[in-house]
Amino acid sequence: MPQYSDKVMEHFTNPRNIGEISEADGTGEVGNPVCGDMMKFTITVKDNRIEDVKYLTFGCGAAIAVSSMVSEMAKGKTLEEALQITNKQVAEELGGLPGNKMHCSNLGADALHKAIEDYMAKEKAQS
Amino acid sequence: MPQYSDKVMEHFTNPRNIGEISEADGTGEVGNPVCGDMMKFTITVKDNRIEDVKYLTFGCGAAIAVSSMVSEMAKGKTLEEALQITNKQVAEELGGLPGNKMHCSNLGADALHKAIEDYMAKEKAQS
Amino acid sequence: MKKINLDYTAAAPLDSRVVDKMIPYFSEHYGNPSSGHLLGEEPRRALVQAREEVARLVGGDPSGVIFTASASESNNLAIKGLAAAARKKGTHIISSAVEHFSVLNVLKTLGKEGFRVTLLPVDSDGFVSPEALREAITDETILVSIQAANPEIGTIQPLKELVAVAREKGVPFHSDAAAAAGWIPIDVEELGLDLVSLAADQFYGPKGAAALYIRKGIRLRPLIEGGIQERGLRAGTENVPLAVGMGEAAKIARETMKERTVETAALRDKLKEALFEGVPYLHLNGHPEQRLPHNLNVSVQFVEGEALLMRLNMAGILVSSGSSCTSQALKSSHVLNAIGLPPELAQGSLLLTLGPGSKHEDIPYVVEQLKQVAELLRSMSPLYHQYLKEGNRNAPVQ
Amino acid sequence: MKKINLDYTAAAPLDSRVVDKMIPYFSEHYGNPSSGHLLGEEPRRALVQAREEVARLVGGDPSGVIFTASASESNNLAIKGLAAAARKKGTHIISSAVEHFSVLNVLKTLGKEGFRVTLLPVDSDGFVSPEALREAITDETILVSIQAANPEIGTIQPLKELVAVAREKGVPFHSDAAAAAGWIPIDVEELGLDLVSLAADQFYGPKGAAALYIRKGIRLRPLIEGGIQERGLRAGTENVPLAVGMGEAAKIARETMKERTVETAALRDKLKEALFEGVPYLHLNGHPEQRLPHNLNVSVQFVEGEALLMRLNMAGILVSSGSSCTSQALKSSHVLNAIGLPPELAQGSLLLTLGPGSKHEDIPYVVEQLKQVAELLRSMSPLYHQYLKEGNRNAPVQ
Ligand SMILES: Cc1ncc(COP(=O)(O)O)c(C=O)c1O
Ligand SMILES: Cc1ncc(COP(=O)(O)O)c(C=O)c1O
Repeated sequence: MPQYSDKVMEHFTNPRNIGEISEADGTGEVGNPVCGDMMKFTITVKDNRIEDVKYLTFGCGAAIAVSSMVSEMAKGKTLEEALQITNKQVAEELGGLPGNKMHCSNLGADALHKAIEDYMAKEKAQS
Repeated sequence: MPQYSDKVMEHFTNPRNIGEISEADGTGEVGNPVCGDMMKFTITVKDNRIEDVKYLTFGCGAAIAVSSMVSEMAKGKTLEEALQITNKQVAEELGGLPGNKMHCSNLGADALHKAIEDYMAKEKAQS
Repeated sequence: MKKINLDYTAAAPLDSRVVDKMIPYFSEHYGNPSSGHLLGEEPRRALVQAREEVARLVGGDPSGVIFTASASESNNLAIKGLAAAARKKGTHIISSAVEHFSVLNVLKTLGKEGFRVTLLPVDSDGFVSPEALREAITDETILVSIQAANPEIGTIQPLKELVAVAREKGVPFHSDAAAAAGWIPIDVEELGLDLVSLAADQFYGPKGAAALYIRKGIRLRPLIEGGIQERGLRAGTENVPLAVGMGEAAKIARETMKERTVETAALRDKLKEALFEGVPYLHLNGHPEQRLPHNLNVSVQFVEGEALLMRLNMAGILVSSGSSCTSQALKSSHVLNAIGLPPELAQGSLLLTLGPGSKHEDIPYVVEQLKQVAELLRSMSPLYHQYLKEGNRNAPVQ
Repeated sequence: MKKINLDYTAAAPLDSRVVDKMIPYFSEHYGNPSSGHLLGEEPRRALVQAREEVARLVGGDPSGVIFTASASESNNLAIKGLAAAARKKGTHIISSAVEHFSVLNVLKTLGKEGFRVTLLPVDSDGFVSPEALREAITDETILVSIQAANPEIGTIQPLKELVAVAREKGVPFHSDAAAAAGWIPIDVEELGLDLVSLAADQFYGPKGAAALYIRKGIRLRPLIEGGIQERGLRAGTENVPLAVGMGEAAKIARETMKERTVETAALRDKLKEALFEGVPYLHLNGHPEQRLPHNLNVSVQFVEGEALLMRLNMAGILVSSGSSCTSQALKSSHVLNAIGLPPELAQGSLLLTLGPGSKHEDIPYVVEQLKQVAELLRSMSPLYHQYLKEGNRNAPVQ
């Protein structure tokens, strides 16, 4: 896949943190099968930090690498820090993504943010 | 020249009866440089027969072969017989001509007829 | 590393006999067929012979063969050329929803230029219905263009019936046979076709060598104007080496067709059975029998095609997919959509096409690899997890 | 038998380095550049490199290179494509009387479709006047298309001046450089060209490999629609082997241009001098200096070109002619007519073009043969006999 960077290929080949946390504190989903990419992020939060993060991804090489990269970037960060992660940063961390993959597949940060917001909404509801 | 028959090539390579009869009994010209072919036939007539025939030709391979063939066909014929020679017959005698050469280059019989008519007109004028 | 090409319709190596036949026309017999001197002779002779061989492949007259540089060009010439020539007779054109983009995009453009275009739907196997065609034809219809077989799902159209309907109404029929020629018999006389597009690279001839067959009496405007090569229908110095290559490939394709297609279909069926046995949740796309002998198209439920393709690529297995991520236009296959396949199955489609290097011995490896890859990708698929939880509510179309 | 090719613009053998470079892409690296798997990698890389080499030949950006299958197609794409895209801006196109038929016939068609076409005349050397261009440009003018050099009479147009005039008025400029590229420097930046047509077979690349260079910002409609290859401007599976061949030929042409053109022009000048010394009543067509280095065009007074060509062919000397009999359309060269050559001189024209096999040693034989052939044909020419009788009244244009 010459259009993908080595880093993308590495994450695609060995994706980190795959799975779904059964007792998640927050869940975020983006995408649908029509556009070709779906991501579901689940997180646990402890002391305002992302303790664990896992994802399930239906999608192309870029989508899988992006999910994996986001999970690595998010782990251990405070919620505020994690909310600062942008799709653009993720692409940069991956050594760039082909132009046509920037829109459809590069939604990992969005899914993460949704999971965090889900957690925050639940917290708020409980407090 | 694969589009030319062997007979055409033979007449083109060794054209018969080239020249201009200086004291001709009849002269016929057809064509012009714009269309690419010109023929000038000169004949001498004896006892109502074509005694000698010569031509000058500016033109393509077909035009040269046609001139040569007409001169051979005409020689020794009575004027009436010679007037019966058609361009089509000339082409047939040559083993056929490429389609696009039938119109422009195949004017030998016309030139011959003009020479005969020239002779006849002169005869008439004298009588 | 193993390299198992299962993507031969994307590209195939030239038959070595074809290369051998072409080579002398690059350097030794390099002349221009239009030259009046002896350097033009052998190229001219070779071009005549190539034209005859291409004509023979489709049972047509050599004078009807116009060499072009791609099936796309042939389709453009056929449709735009006829539309321009017949505009005074009418402005309605009928085609199908599963045509190649070189048909569909031309029709889109004609649509903007005042033509009315009807795209007939297909059923879940990919067939166009002769009845639907009959109903679509009007007095304004100047052309029907329906492919001989679909390059993606392999479905072979009932051309004879379709052409009969058009003939009955006196409407010329064009068929894009780029995917079919060399693999199923296409006889312009038996079928009654007026225009047929062919591509050499689909039967082991060179890329960039293609043709449009035009029945005598059908009038077209040229797309590429200039000199009067190809009877004035396609200007440009004749590409003799490639035409020679196409001629040789057509000859070989015609002579070997019976044997080759039986063998290939048998191998394809073996592969299909082995895959369906070894890998759960597969779905066959296209008609099970009425399909190109070298074509297999399956959807791998719950996973996306590019990821499959990449994982298989790592294992040395080369395939293509109708997923949006693998298309240059980032849309999933219009053909899979047209047969009504749900989006997730379209995204997970794999196109497997056989060719000269395909072997029985490779089947177990392919099955094992697809099994592993499907398992791995399913393990991270939200659709698969959902299915496991919710059971048959979202069961795959089996 | 001797075989002396003096008709290299009709066709030339491929440089063996070009063939060697192409061969692997027929069978070994046969993949489709659009394939997402590893079979697509090397062809994709090779295509990128070929595009770079073609761009380098004209000093342009690789992204501006669109591969086509002939200079005719490039010209059609440039002119029809721009006309369709710019129609709303205006409908006036300017070209010249000495263009190739793939320009002239396209303009004729556009003329029927509501465009107004001005064909600028040329002077007796074949030059288009920048002043005449300036006067012809109106607010409606959307394109100027003037060749870089004429393939028949070799005359090199003052492109820099011509483009400057068009630029001043903001009109895009297309140049058909098919005859010129590889033989004279064509730098799109230095000249300011917007569109340039190139053909590989004019610089020892393969037939059927050509390109259109398009400056960034110039909008065209595609001629061949379908897939989005070549940035959507020319659909069809990329012909990798031929593109590779064109790239290699472009590289060699660029690297050898200086030396090769100096040597070729010197040889051509020797041939010219020897012919004019050895054969009476010759007339040079085209400008004596501002001409393609490999091009010589002479009219042999009093005789017709096909007969000359046939006789020379028998002696193993291969040339072409602008006579009506040697043209497929049975009209004498429109170029020779445009420079005002009298019909009989146009009919007697010989085009002699040099190439890789051209040698000093062959010159005496060529001169001797042409002398004999001219003598023989003159001896049977009514025009020559008339001249001998009437003397200088109808003297040849010397
Ligand atoms: C200046 C010019 N333009 C266009 C062409 C057309 O080239 P092709 O026949 O390869 O399309 C030629 C061919 O010799 C040419 O010399
Ligand atoms: C049915 C059909 N038509 C047209 C084409 C276009 O062929 P090309 O890309 O060679 O122009 C293809 C290509 O695979 C095809 O399968």
